[in-house]
Amino acid sequence: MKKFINNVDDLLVESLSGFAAAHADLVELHLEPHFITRKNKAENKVAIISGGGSGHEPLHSGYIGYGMLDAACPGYVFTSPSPDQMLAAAEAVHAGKGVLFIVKNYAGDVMNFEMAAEMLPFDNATVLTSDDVAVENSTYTTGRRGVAGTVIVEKAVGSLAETGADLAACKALGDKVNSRTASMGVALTSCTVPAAGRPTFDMGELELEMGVGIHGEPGRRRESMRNADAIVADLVAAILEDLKPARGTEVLLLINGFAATPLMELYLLYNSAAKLLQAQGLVISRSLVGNYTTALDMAGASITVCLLDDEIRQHWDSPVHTAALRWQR
Amino acid sequence: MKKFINNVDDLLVESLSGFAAAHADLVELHLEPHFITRKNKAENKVAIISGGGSGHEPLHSGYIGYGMLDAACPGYVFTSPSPDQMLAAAEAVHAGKGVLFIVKNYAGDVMNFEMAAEMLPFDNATVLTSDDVAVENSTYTTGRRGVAGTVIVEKAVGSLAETGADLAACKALGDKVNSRTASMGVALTSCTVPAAGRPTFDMGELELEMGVGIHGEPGRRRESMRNADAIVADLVAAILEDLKPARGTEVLLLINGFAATPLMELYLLYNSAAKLLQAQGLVISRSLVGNYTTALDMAGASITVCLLDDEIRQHWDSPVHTAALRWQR
Amino acid sequence: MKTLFILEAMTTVNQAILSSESELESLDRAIGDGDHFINLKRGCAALLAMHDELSPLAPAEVLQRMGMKLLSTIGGASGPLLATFFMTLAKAEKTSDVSTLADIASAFQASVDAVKQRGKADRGEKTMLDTLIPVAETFTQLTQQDTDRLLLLTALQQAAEQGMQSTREMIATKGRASFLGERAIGHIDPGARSSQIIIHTICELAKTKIA
Amino acid sequence: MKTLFILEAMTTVNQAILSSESELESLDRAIGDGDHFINLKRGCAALLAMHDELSPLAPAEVLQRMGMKLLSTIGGASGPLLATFFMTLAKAEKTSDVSTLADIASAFQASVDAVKQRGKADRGEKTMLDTLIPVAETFTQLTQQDTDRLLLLTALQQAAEQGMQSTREMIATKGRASFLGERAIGHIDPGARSSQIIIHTICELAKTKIA
Ligand SMILES: Nc1ncnc2c1ncn2[C@@H]1O[C@H](COP(=O)(O)OP(=O)(O)O)[C@@H](O)[C@H]1O
Ligand SMILES: Nc1ncnc2c1ncn2[C@@H]1O[C@H](COP(=O)(O)OP(=O)(O)O)[C@@H](O)[C@H]1O
Ligand SMILES: [Mg+2]
Ligand SMILES: [Mg+2]
Ligand SMILES: [Mg+2]
Ligand SMILES: [Mg+2]
Repeated sequence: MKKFINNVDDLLVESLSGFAAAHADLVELHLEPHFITRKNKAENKVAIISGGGSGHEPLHSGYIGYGMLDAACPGYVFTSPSPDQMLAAAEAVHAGKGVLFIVKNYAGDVMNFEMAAEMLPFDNATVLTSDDVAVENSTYTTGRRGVAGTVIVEKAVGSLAETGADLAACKALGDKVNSRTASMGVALTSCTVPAAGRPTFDMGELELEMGVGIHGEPGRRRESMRNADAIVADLVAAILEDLKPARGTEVLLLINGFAATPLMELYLLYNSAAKLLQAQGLVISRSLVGNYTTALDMAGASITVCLLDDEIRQHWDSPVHTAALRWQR
Repeated sequence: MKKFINNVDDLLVESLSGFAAAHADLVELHLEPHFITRKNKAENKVAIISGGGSGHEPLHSGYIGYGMLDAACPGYVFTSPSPDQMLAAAEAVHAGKGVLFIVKNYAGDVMNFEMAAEMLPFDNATVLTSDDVAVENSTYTTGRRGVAGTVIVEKAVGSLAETGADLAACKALGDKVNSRTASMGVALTSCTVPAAGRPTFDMGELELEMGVGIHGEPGRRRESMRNADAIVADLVAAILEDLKPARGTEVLLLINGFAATPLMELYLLYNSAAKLLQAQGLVISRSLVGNYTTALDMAGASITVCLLDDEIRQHWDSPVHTAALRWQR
Repeated sequence: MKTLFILEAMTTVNQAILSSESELESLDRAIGDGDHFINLKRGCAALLAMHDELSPLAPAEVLQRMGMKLLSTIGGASGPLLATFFMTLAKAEKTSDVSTLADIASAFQASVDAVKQRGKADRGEKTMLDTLIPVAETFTQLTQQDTDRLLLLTALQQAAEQGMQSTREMIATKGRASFLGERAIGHIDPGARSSQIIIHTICELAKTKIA
Repeated sequence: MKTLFILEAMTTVNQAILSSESELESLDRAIGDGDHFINLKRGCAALLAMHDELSPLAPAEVLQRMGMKLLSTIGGASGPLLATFFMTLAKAEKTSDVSTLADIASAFQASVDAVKQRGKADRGEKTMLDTLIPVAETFTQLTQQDTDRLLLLTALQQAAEQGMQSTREMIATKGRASFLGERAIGHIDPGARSSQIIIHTICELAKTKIA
């Protein structure tokens, strides 16, 4: 394992410190418990708080700021944060209209946020994101994982909250975006959890993992390496099978890198995916390409499609000013 | 080599097509010869054109748009573009005030841009970027390489051009920023040129290449892997030895990823570098952290310091709207 | 339960967990995300650091503080579950005097029930509950039958071992491994294994106190 | 020079370059960026595709179009340099009748001089010029002495070989390898090697025409 670290135990705090210093105009770092807040406390709005294990940067801290999150609670690498973090963050950013937690659907995150929610002295609600269609959503499972679609949920909900909408409305929009969003990923290499010091899974030089999770969880199947168009065709097919969009539907297409895949390849994937969506009669009216929900140092990428409507498009387009997403401001 | 490609020969055009499609609001792609232009042709300003071998994305295409470049000429992977591309791009974007080429200092880029400049029927000038202090700038060499500092040059010059400044002023600002900017990089892995199919250099599991170039050119020395603070100390020392800034100088600190290094590690590097600069009495007033000048799929990073003055700071802060850098718009 | 025993158990369990590093790590790498050992290690270290603070306190307070500490240091899925376990034990200690073996068995059962609730999970879902539930059942049964202490402790260890082993052939329907479907078969659940290690270690310690 | 011979040389050189793939690639990987072979291959392929378009044309026009094509297809450092070489040859063909060996030698010398100018480089800087300059000198000398054709061609091949080999011990002061300082020592320059291959191949072809 070769990484830019000093020692594994200090990695998280040193990285958070660097983040906070580089974006001192936007965010403030609090330690023990660890959480990051928006610099200028917003008034009279629902406080939007997310969090989860670290290693997915810029998720979530990179989305703190005007039009998106009020706070984020980073856990250790791939480990859900603990309730004391959420409680302290909520205490710091609540602004009289309650707290909305945006939580990726993993047992650990769900339970920790749930315990925080139970202890919280403010009105609160939770949006669980579950866009990963690699997981067959049969009744006996925990349900699907939340992956890169979470960014779209956070953007939309953050935008609505900025208008002064109430907690119920924010929760409703979050649930709606989540239900209209589907993702699936593929890994070309494993990631390496710093504390573990070696790759989470073994992968042959000519293999890929179809449907991989953002923690390096095995996916639907291990396959032989194929060309990009063939890989994209499978991902898009799984996504469309889930969303079943009508021809003419307007969509947002997000090509998300897991960290180690060059932009050049991500744009090639975009090219390939866009053609397939257009062939299905879909209209790609918004796009995002880059590393937005990563998996430590994994080479790989995911495709996310979100079915837009006027409301979601408007909240996607609205001004945002965070470390990782910024426009109109 | 595992990459998301269909076949090596189509990689560039497919990737450019994806880029152009994903940013159809910003750019337009032209093929044979290949170049990319800003969507809405600017009027009455110096046309700013850059270009170079591909594999450094988002450099340069990602910087096309308001406040930065008017066009970019992408060569094949790590291969300078050819003069016909520059001629066609200049023809497309010139707007009556001449053309400024921003060229990274490599023999190939210099000669191809030079031949284009000789053939060009418009007023033109060239800014050569040469910020890489890994190269000892002795008189008998080609001079230093242009690396991530190029982004700062492009941002500043693009901003000035937007004000209607003339060619000489744009060239002068570009040269000034370049002279006040120094960078040095380190590789943890080699990159793999797609057409070559295997790593450009061999690197042991516990080695690093100090002073590596963005094409995987060997650097100052091969070393044993060390902790991040020690690596950063060497990079910062080389940069400061070159710039020799007075205490109290205001600087921009850019931590640039070569593609495969996670944001989490880049922020850790930022943390480490910022402390060292502050210990030298420097004031870090602007920051940028991310993959801005990459080296295909290399794991590694570079540090860039630019000595700000009022003029450069103002042109850094001014509105910009490109695929990869965007603020205030 | 005595504070002294709890603290001694804490130290021994820490050692047992530390010496299972590679096994726990590879179990969670196989069907999870590889951090289960690190999570436990962090939790144990935080508990150990509290040793002097805890030693003068009553058992209920000790267990409550341990639970809160685990809640704020482990994170992940195992954090809230183990914390819930300790905090429920603490509640039992607080409300009634947990002194007989039967008292301990019923406090244990209540704690396992709380974990079931928190995790919305039950036996057969390939989690730590596959270790904990059979242990709780055996505990209750054998204390009702007034079994010899040594036999009881050995029976608890066996129940934990069997429960843990039973996860090997299961499909997971809770936790991270549930995303794997059939591919989880053949691997023991990391949480089931760590719970079994903890129970085994505490029983061994208890055996040395029988004399 | 005859168009027929130029086109034949083009085909043979293409084959020679293709069969040096791994060598050229590893030379440029060692002290450059690994793309020299690919660049040449792309240029050669573009030339071959022009074969039918070129065959009816006069040599000057053929060389000029080849130069322009190389300029727009090779890119990198070698693109403008090789293009400059061809375009200068074309100029010589155009301005005077290049028929005697001495004519060819002086056109060759002019082309090498143009490359020196374009690259702001000279002998001893570890570039293709270390192959080209000695060849030009030998060419001029031996044609002045009216040497036997076969001996001349062999001497050119030797000059190219020696020039190419001489780059091995040089520090580079031009091109990408100049960034390496001492570390470039021990490696032959890729451009010097490819130029040598081209010259060697053309001389071999010319030998078959002597009969
Ligand atoms: N809903 C649940 N109920 C009971 N136990 C669970 C549940 N979800 C997960 N677990 C247990 O937690 C263990 C994983 O813990 P850990 O690796 O520390 O957290 P994470 O899965 O968040 O990385 C699993 O092996 C399983 O035994
Ligand atoms: N200034 C120069 N003058 C002459 N030849 C040069 C010069 N710079 C580079 N070269 C030649 O070009 C070769 C490299 O070509 P190539 O790999 O195709 O381009 P690049 O270096 O841009 O990747 C070098 O090996 C060297 O022989
Ligand atoms: Mg985890
Ligand atoms: Mg090159
Ligand atoms: Mg785990
Ligand atoms: Mg090269």
